[in-house]
Amino acid sequence: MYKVGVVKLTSCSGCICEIAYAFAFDDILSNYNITYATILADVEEMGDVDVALIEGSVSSKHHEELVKAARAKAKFVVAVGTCAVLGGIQSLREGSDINTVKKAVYPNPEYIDVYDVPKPVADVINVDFALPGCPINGDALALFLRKYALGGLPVAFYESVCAACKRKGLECVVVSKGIPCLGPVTNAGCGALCPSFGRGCYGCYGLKYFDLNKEKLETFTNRLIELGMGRDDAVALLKGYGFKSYSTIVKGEKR
Amino acid sequence: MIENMKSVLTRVEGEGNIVIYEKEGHVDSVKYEVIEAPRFFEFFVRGKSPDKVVDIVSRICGICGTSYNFVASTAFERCFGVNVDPEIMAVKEAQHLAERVKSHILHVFHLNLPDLVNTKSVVEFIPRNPQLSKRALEVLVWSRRAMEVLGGRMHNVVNIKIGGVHRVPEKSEVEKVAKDLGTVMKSFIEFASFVLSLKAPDEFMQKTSVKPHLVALYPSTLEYPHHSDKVCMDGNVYSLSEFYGNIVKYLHVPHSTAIHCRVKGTESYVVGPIARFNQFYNRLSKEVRDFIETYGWKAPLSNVLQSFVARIAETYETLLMLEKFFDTYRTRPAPSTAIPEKGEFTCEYAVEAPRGILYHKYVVRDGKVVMGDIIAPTTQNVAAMDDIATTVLRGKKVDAGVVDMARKIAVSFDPCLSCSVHALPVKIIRV
Amino acid sequence: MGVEKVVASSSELFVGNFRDLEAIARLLQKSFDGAKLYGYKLQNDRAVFGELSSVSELPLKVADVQKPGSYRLVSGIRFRHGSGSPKVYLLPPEHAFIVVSQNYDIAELYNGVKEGAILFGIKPCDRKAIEILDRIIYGKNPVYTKRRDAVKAIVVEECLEPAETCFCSAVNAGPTISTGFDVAYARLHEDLYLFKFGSSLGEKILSRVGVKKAEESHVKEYLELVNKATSTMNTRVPSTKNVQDNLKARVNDKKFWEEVSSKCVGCGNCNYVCPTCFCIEIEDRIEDGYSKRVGMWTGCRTYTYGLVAGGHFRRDLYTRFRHFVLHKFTFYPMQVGDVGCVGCGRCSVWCPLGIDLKETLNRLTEVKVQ
Amino acid sequence: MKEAQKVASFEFKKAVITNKIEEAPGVYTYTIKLSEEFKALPGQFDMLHVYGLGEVPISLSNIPMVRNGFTIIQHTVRVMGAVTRAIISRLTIGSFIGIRGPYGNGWPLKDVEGKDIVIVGGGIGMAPLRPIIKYIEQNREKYGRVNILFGARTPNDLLYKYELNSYGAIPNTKLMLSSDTPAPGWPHHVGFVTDLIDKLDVDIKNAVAFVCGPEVMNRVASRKLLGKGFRKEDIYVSLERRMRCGIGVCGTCQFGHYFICKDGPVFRYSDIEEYFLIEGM
Ligand SMILES: Cc1cc2nc3c(=O)[nH]c(=O)nc-3n(C[C@H](O)[C@H](O)[C@H](O)COP(=O)(O)OP(=O)(O)OC[C@H]3O[C@@H](n4cnc5c(N)ncnc54)[C@H](O)[C@@H]3O)c2cc1C
Ligand code: SF4
Ligand code: SF4
Ligand code: SF4
Repeated sequence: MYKVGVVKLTSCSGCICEIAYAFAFDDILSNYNITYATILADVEEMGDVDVALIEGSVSSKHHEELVKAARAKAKFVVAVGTCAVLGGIQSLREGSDINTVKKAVYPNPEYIDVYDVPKPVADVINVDFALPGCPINGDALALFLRKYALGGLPVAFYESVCAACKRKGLECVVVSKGIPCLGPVTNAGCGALCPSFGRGCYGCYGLKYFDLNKEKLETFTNRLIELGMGRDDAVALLKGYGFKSYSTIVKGEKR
Repeated sequence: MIENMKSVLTRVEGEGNIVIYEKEGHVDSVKYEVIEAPRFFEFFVRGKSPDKVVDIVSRICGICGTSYNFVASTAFERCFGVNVDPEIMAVKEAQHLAERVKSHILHVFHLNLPDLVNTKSVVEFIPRNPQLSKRALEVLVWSRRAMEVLGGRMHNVVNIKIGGVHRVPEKSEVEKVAKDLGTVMKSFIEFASFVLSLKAPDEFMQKTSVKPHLVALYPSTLEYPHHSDKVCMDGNVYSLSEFYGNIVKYLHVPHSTAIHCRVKGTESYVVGPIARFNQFYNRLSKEVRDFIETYGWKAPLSNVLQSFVARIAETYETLLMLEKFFDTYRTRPAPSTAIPEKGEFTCEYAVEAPRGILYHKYVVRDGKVVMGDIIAPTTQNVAAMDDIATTVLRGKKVDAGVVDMARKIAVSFDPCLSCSVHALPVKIIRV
Repeated sequence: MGVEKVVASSSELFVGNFRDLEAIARLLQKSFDGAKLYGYKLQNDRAVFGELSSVSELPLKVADVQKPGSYRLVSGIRFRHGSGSPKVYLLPPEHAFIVVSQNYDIAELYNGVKEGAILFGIKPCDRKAIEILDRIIYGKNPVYTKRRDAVKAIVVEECLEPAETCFCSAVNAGPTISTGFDVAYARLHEDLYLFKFGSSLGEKILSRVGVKKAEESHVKEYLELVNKATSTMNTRVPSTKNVQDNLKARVNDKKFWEEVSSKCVGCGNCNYVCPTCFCIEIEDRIEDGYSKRVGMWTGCRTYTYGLVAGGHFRRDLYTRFRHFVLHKFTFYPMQVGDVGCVGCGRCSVWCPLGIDLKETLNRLTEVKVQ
Repeated sequence: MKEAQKVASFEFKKAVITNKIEEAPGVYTYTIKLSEEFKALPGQFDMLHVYGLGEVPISLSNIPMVRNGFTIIQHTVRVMGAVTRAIISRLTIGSFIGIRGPYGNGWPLKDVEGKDIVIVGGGIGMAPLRPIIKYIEQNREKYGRVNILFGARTPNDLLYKYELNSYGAIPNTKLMLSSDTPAPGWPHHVGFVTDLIDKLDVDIKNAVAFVCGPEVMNRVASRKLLGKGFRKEDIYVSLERRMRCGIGVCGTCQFGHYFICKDGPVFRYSDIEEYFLIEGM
């Protein structure tokens, strides 16, 4: 039996539900035991675990401590979901003054204590495996758990949403309909959901940070504009769910 | 404390604490602290085009994200004057209904059941009653498949847009889940029978009469509340803008990143299953009522710890609604919708999310959202949670039983999976 | 495997109409025990490659308008191809090789398809692509091999008016066909078909259908169209020799490759749609206590290509972009004795960024080597 | 075209692990028992299959031996990722493993009889070179002088430490070791293994070199050997690229027009120089 801890940071909890779904399979229940998950069990502190699933982005000192403690207690740490892997949708606030942001939402901004920009988990601790997705695909998590239980890991494929789109026999919505789509620059993993509903991908698995640089992002932005988007909308769409990768690419920091 | 805020925005879910204020060893008051870091959706919907906002807001809540894109898209449709074909609307509604099934089952099975059967978690319960667990998980997995077929995935569906849906799935795709509905219904009944035969631990509640207002959407048809532009509080009907603009006042309290809502700034109110169930019991199908009544339950439920009964009834009703939807299902081309590039629009609408009324209001100017106001169910319930817990527990000796009850009250509200937190860490503060 | 090598090919043309096409399909299916037809068809208003319930499913009333990065269907009679190709049948996007039990016993091995297949209405470039795939993976990839063996007959539609992005004639892959088929046809007008045979089977079928010899005016019109198509397409790209010489000369011209690949984001669409790209990734999926090994399309322009544990041999996109061009024009000839590009233009049309292979080839030969 | 003669396939043989020894941190040598005949040349590799996880190309690190009707083969595996992780952490004596092979061409030992031999290996690259040493040991008279140059990041990362000395004891054989980093009590060279090429003790005109290591090492070694006067035709390098099938199906191991799995992994330097010098080939 592997012990699993689920740590929740800033997120919508969609990934937590996908985790709950992955734990609906017999073979997973027979190999894993969730010993810590504030949503699922009355346990207030995480003990030693084999696998820590960390969901959400790091938004405060408190989170930072949680994450470090998890690292210390877990043999294997998985960043689960686009929030944990890349910062997630809440990073859309990056670039705006945090006080302006607070004031826009709260009458008493001084009550609110958060980082200017949320951090991906890997900015705070070493992460052993990353599963992006907003939310992650519970089946992909199940696959990971099955392979981990065998001592291995899923083979990592670094590809665009287009790979799944073509393998599903879908027709490219950009080429055949002129619909703006982030598929070409977005991490695969969703199984090309949006194109299969005839719409453009909006990038919820995060930008393909490993393959892009500033110039390429710029050409891609121009392509979106060519397809009828305003520049602001195009940039906002690209920032969307993987802002962390967007900003590092734009700043040319790392690849 | 600031009262009577205009344009106040809210957020919900996430991490929370129970804070028990203690006076000489006895409970003085109880507060639920939402400490989840805010994400500022109301800030970054600004400047975005309405169609993008529909996708963005679904990330406010992972459990009921479909409620968010449902209500946002419908709000925009109404103010832009987009006519949505009823059959297309039905596909959009069905995604939301499937989500309700998922959310209720998750709550009743994963969160509430452990309280009813006195285990620490569902993880402990599963080996104890694997057969029944299987039934619950079957319903959950089916709801996932239904959401996948209709909306792409179990969370943050991708098939809702202004004007309806992006694609109406093929009949053959829908058939794949529709054909299993019968079996799932059986699994559900088996699970529900078990749950309904359990007794809610209500010894505290019976002795006190805590009467927050009950608020649910007022359905325009004779159906059970689903989505609407009218609100019904204790039998009185208000327009959304009247209710959320004038009747409710918003308070930003130091112990919470969520805003509190109170009627006239003082009285708390409850939204969600129990508010719907108690006010609109007669609109449930007879089949559902008969089933509930076999186990000795009926409206009005006397306290919030019994809200699981309402959830079970609603799940049943929702499965029946989906059955009707599948029976007449046919595919058709999805319409394309143009968003007006010029002009100013105020858009508002509300839907009954699993946890209660979800109200959205946007101002759109020249094709861009300039203001977004989102009032989520939990935001509306936290004041009632504080009040109920305080009234029920005040004067009691602070011990494990008190803490446990405070926890149970929170759980029964299901203030959104992540902050309902079966294990809200407890802080005891001496006053 | 379909189509005998020794061909009773004829340059003789016969004339007929759609009913004759139907008869050809019927007779072929009868000769092969009800083999299934595979070809292009419209499904929800889009062109796909798949099983045809009958030849009337062929996209006879549409034409495609193809441009780099854009594809539309309009009414007309000149349908060329969609993003799919016979590769979709022969090397399905996901194909299982083997199923293994936890005990390392082989529970299932890919054993081929039951029914025979007739490729119907595929294009000369498609046929050429199959020939290239045959040479590179036939006898190696068991799935391809067995599916290829199931192909009993090949009916080709020649292209009388190429799309804007086509250049098959420049790489010897069209617009007409002279070997490797049973029956070929060209649509001179909406319901005026010219037929020819490419094998004794084809000859037999045509004689049973009873098509008449084409009239001289038909032949003249046909040849005019073919010549026009050929000469237009030939000017679109440099000669293969020229391309190859320049590839050799500037294989190390990093600046050039960075420039031509500057828009490429490595999405791999070009690979997936290319009828001769055969590269696959392999994944072991655990299902019901068994492990299933599945091959899935991948391509050299995706990041994973060149990735190894602890490093990456082609991290820079330009190196992967370059590999595609080199493979098609330099390496394929060394591997299989023929250029690996059949000039169908799919890679350019289905590139969401509209990166045009023709342009790359032209720049390759026009811009001076640094 | 005829119906496929013999279709290559993903069918594998089921083998049992009979021994597992730790060579260095994260590196283990597995001895595997097969009930069938299994012949392989030094330098060839197998695809090792782990249930549910996949396959990895791993060189044979010894010449197959026949014992009591079983074939005994050895593989030295370094933990890297998805599959090797499971091999190292899960497979022990008595475990099953799937094996397909042998694949690839191997070192051309028959063609170079009578010549002096230089062996240059770094890190896990020592594994495919070990069978050469074993082969020469068994056929000592067929070859001239032998120089073995092995290196690793630290002395502890060297493989086959328990038998390295015996290599030096083979007649007319010189063993030279190196460590990238200094370590207490390390009597040998500190620096890159390729530095040792300066100390070669062979007749360069009549010698061949077998090189296997990380790509950088391969490049430096080749360059230095050429500088020493080796002909391009006399240098052999074993290469690696992503490899998913081992039988020319997946295409991902292409290196120029070569498929490393079928045309390699061992290449004559003269045949690959053109590609070898191009970045990102
Ligand atoms: C001809 C040849 C002989 C080899 N011999 C040995 C040996 O004797 N001992 C040893 O420890 N290692 C050897 N390797 C390297 C070994 O194959 C890789 O370390 C291993 O494939 C990593 O697999 P993984 O699944 O653990 O890693 P991941 O990074 O998860 O790789 C996923 C998949 O990619 C492929 N892959 C990744 N890295 C490589 C690589 N370097 N080479 C080829 N395919 C790769 C494999 O198919 C692998 O399953 C050899 C490689 C080649 C090409
Ligand atoms: S390289 Fe492009 S033009 Fe050539 S065959 Fe492939 S897809 Fe067609
Ligand atoms: S062009 Fe690339 S993907 Fe296509 S076959 Fe060649 S190497 Fe494979
Ligand atoms: S389709 Fe275009 S952008 Fe995508 S990999 Fe190919 S050339 Fe690059």
